[in-house]
Amino acid sequence: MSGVTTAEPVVALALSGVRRSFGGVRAVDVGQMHIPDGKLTALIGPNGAGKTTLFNIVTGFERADAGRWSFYGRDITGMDSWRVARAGLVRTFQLTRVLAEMTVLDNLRLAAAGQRGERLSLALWPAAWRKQERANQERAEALLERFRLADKRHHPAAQLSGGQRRLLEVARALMTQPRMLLLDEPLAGVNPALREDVMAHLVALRDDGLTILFIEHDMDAVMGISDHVICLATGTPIAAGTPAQVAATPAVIDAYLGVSTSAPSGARTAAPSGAPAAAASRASTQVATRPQAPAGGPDGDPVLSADGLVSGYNSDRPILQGVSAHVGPGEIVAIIGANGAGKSTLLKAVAGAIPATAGTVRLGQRDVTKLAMHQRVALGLGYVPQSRNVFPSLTVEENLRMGIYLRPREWQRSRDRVLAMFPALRDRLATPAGALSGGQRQSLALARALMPVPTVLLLDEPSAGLSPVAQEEAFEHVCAAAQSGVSVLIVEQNARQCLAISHRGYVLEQGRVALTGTGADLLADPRVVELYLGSTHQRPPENRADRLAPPLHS
Amino acid sequence: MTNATVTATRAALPRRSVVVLLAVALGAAATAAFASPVQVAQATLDGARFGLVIALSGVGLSLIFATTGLFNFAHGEFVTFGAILAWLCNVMLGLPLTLAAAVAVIGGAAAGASVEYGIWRPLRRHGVGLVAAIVVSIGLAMFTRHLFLFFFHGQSRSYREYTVQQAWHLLGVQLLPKDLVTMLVALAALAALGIFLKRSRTGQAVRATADDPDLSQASGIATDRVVLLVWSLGGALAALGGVVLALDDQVSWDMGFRVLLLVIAGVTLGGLGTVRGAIAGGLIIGVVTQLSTLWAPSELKYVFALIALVAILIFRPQGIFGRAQRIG
Amino acid sequence: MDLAAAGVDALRAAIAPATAAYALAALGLNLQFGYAGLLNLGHAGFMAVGAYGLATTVAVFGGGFWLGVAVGLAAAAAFGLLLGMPTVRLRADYLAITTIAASEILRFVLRSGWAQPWTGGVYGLQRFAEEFYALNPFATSNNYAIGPVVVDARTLWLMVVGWALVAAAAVLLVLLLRSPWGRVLSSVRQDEDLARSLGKNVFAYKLQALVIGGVLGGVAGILLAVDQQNVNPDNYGSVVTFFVYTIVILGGAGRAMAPVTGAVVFWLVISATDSVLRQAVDSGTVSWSWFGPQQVGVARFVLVGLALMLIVVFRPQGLFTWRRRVRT
Amino acid sequence: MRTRLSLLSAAAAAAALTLGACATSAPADGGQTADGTLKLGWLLPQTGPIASLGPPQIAALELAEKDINDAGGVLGKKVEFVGGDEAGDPAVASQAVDRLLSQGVPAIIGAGSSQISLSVIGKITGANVVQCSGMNTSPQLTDYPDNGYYFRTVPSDVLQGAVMGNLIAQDGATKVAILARSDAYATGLANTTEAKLKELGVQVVARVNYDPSAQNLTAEVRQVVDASPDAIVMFAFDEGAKLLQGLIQSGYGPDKVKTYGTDALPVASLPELVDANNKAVLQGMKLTQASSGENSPFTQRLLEYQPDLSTTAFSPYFYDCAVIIALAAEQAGSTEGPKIRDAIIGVTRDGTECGSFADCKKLISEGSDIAYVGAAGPLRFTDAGEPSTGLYDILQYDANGATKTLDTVREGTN
Repeated sequence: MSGVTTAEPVVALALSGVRRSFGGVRAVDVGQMHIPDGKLTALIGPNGAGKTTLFNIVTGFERADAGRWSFYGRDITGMDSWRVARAGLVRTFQLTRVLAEMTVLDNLRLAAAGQRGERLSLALWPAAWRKQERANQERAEALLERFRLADKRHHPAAQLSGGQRRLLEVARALMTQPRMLLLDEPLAGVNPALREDVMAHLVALRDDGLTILFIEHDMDAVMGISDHVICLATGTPIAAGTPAQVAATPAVIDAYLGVSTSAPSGARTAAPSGAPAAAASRASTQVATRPQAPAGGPDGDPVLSADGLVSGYNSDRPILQGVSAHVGPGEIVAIIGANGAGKSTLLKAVAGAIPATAGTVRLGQRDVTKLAMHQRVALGLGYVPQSRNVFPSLTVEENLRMGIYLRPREWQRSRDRVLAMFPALRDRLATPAGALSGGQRQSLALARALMPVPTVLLLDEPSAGLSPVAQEEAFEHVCAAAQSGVSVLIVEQNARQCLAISHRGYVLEQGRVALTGTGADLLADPRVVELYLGSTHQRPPENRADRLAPPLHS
Repeated sequence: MTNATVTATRAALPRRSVVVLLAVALGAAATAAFASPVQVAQATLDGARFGLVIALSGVGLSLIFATTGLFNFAHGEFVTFGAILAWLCNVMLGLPLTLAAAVAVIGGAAAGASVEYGIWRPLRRHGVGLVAAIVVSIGLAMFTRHLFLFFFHGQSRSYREYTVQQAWHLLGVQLLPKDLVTMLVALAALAALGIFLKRSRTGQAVRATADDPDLSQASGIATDRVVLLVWSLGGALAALGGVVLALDDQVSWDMGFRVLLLVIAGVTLGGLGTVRGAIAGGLIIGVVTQLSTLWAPSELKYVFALIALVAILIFRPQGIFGRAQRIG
Repeated sequence: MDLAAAGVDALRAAIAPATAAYALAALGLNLQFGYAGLLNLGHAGFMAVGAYGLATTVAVFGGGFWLGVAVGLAAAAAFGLLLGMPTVRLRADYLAITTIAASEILRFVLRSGWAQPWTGGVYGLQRFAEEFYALNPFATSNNYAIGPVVVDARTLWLMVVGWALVAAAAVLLVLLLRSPWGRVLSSVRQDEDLARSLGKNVFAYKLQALVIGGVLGGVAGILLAVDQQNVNPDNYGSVVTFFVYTIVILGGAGRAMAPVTGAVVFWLVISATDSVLRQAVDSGTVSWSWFGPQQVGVARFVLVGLALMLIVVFRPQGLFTWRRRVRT
Repeated sequence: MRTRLSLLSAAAAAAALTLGACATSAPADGGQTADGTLKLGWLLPQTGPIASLGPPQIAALELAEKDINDAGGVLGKKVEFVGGDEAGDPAVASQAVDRLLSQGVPAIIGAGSSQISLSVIGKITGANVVQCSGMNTSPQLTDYPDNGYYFRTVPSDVLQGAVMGNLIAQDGATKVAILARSDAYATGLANTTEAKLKELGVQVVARVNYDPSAQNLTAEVRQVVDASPDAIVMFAFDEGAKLLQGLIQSGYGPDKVKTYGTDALPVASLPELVDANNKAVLQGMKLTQASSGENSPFTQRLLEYQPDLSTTAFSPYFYDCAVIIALAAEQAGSTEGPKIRDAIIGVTRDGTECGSFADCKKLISEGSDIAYVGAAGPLRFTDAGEPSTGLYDILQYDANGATKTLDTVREGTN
């Protein structure tokens, strides 16, 4: 990919030849990239384009296979993350990280740079640091005011809402008085009201002379506030320039808006303003056949239904607040909504990966709310989680074998059937799944779930992190599955494509069903267009404790 | 990280086994400077036997860790339990040792299953963290060990059979029939386990659970049952390990506690969660221990095994055959 | 049977110098494990290093007591650095294994024949604290009553010093943990990457915590050594570490003063179980053929192990902690 | 703030100790029981690494209690014993000692291991209480400043080492291998034996110290075998069976080379431990065992008293501890620690020899000076409070796995 240079005289961050790949997957491959000083630069691109990996590499949280990068002319290649931060290049994380056990105020006070009291030698001499501490406290208070967190200052950070956590994170980053901020999806999970705030803050900070690079999927935000946009696809910058320029670049539209897919025949696609318009128009030109609704059709007795489902990761802050939805036989039903609306959580609750604190889940007529996930699977439910959806150390064949675990006798037949659907897997049968490329992984994940021919299949973002081609493939597989009589409940960040192939859809907002309708209607609904622009994929918050602790199989 | 390391590991596997063998051979060669080849060969043989016993006793610990993340400091008590049970059957009830061993293995399986069912499953439901769980296992070890002392008393005892045997000699190296049997049994059991994990559907389910419990559930695997199976397997193998360990080294109330550190060292060094690792680690520990006595005071023989452990962990935290995967 | 006497025994145990020493050790471990999240299973090693620093300096090289103490503390700090440099980066359970191995290596070396000139080998070293007891302000001709507990002047003197040290250490730790330094440390435990992203040198903080905790362990070792006027390698086996962990967990890991309460309770329980059982046997309250005076010692540890398990199961956040903590 | 609270309480505790600790009327007197009955404490290994040695020692004390009380007790009152577990852990042990002291015992018998004794001797003797061990052989204890309160009935290594050395030399061994458990008991014994052998011009071809906590001892056996000795002496506890099995299987069994051991081995059950199917397995192996002199062999009596004992190691020495303390109390007409201390040495030397508590008590009542010759033969305490002489039976295993006494030798000053 040819270097993308900017006209800016001063370069804040310069990368050259930075490469990093995971097993079969090339995550980052940046020839040349320059982030201009004092500007608000947006880094966009589909999921898995390597945006976050790039952040990790630059800030020293991940090693690069090759390449060098410098910060205001100072070579910081391979520098320890904490040194990078001290050099003034401070990042935030995609999954908000707050120190739950600390108060909001302490979260900020911690962040202040160059604290003498943090030196062991001085820690026991309050006299040596009390003044500085007081100064920091004032700055912290000011920031809290600015980010409307002042009233929460003495609450443990654990009590903050998702949006407030975002704010806290930005505030905390500012507390370090950085020269440049790297914000990883600062708007993800922030409700519309706060969104405006955050964006305003970013602009204000830029005006104060701070350099900001932020990853964002919310095109409105990107278009609205950024001075400079860089688009990444499969780890490589494919466009850079003003928002308008980038939005108009066909490559970007293809890669990011992922239009090149089968759209429903005669789907009336609205034409939103700006880049999506281009996307939309291109989309509508493409004509493909929507999966035939099989006998019984969407109006038959639901094969899967959830009523007033309340669930989440900790009971005091449920993410789903009473969601009701159902899937008819042979239906493809889409769940769309903004980041943090609870899409993946809904699937998890339905699958039984997380317990429901209230409401019921039914498979057919059977109430399965109390059953463990493997029991629901035995009753014909199939579930493909979003990330970590294959067994990395098992071979492809073994992965498939696990798919039909409950009915070993059907192994041969299902194997042949599925391999017919996914011929690409046939010659990788002996490879450990961990070595597959992203696309192959997704196919394998789908294949594994289709081994037993489930009555209903729950798909969590089958196209996440896939190249346009692979995305297309994924969606074709989903349609194929549906044609083979499997009902599908699908969560997608790529709402357009998703709705295009769905019979019906639900739009989630703040853990509730905001609106519902047929795929076509929703696709036409301006509110959906708004949402779909804002949609990104999100992962459940996982903390180190969980990963250390023995897995809970209950 | 995952994919990267996994593939790296895969690619390197054959090479790695070679490296291990080379290292062992090298150690032996180096020692030859201090001792006659016969001594070295003899020490290596003895070390191999002890190492295989360690591997046999430890592989369960390693699998339990891989599937549940728990480091079971009470694993040594399974070893003691097996030996004592066999002793009771052999000496008190007068069963032939082979039969007694069988009983011990069944008993070990039962013991393993019951601690999982009675203690660890409830604790997991409870959401008890790794460290708290380790402390529980320490408590369990103290409890069981002293129960043994209470009923079995402090003296060490021998079985009724195979206590003293005529050794075979070949080129000055001597080998006892029972030691040969021990090695064969250990190898057979470990190989069987390896094949079970690789080939059988249930075995694959075990590996799947170790890989990703949630996804396993999503595939219809009752992970609770898998973990139960792993515990009973671990208990059974450890019990068998105890039986063969006592063949040469007598039955005593704290025999498991005494070998625990070496067992942990072995499986960790080899890489937790892999049979291959347990064997390699056990062999290294066993052989290093024995070889060191040829040129260092034997009261220090374990020091060298432990140094090997520390060294390897520092340079390769996930062990020789381990995957970096679980690191988090 | 005389429960009052048992109560007095328990009380005496609760305030004994040894208890103070264990409280100190636990304070150190709590800093490492409760606050920095370092699963150090080699704490006995730190205690040994401290004790031998003193003993060797005085008994072998004829240095003064206070010089010995200084050497002991320095040695503990050095051991911490040596151990921490390579291992602090390791994952919790690997760190645990490396540290336990290190402390066992230390023990083997201390008791080995060739270290005998400096460590006294298996005989250990004795009577290196005369200088300390010479400072005893209490009249040695008398016994002293603390409540119902009667102790001699020697013990009283050590008690005062011991508990004063505990109080001092506790105060320092609380101040330290409330300082910005402590804030960083707690952020490190909660989320290393976040701390890094804010420019905190995680490695340095972990190392500092390990060393400070280790030095406290050294102080504890010195106090024990002074109490016993004797050091012996086998007094620093892994069981000691397990005891200290029990104490930390009892009190509730990650709370500044927990170790103190934990230590008191632990030794109270150890002592109470013993005296009650013996009372029961002697007074014939319990008179089964299979349970006589000979079994009491064993039965006691069975109960202790059981208690340890039950506490973690039913009060995972510590005996006296009611606030729910997020523990890893 | 809870931390501050508990902080205060800690500080308070420390303060309370200093202030609150008021001098009691009772001066330190090595306490005694109200009614003048002799109440003896013991501190023995019930748990920990040498737990296997606890039972015979405790049994020996029970037997002593029986014998003493059958003879009418001490000063007309029955003797009582209270126990404590040394647990191989000084902290636990000293706790037990505190408990015993608080019950006003004038004497404590124990501890088993020198390591523990050295950890509690200050506490015990500091309280003017007599301490007597039948197993501590550590040289450190000889010159320990115990105000004469520490005694041991087991002769110093020098004596038994000499006996062992002579025995081996007399049997005409030329190349001796020594296997020694590396702990305070065996190391000293091995050293003195080695020295004696060298002195007698016998070559020591291998000296192997093994880690007592090691489960597997094949390497140690190999080292001995590699030295191809014509005599092997082992200073071991019950792991000796393990070593013997290894030696026999390597062709170095008692049938091939001269093999020696001490009564720290589980003498009676050793053949069965080594090979249950061959009683003759140890035929020819020689042991040095504490001799009961003219008395009926103590170990036999002990096994009659408690048949299920699998070893009798050190039991006679502990028995003697109990008896001499009782006699000293009888002699001194008091159950106070200091008085007992002053009397003990006297009852073991320069006087009419008597072989049992009953006899000695009679002699004392007749007002004659006595010299107790106990389960472990004459003690003849030196002023340091340890036997100046050791009387040893030389045992040898026969084809039936039984031992017969070949000879009885006395070592040390007469």
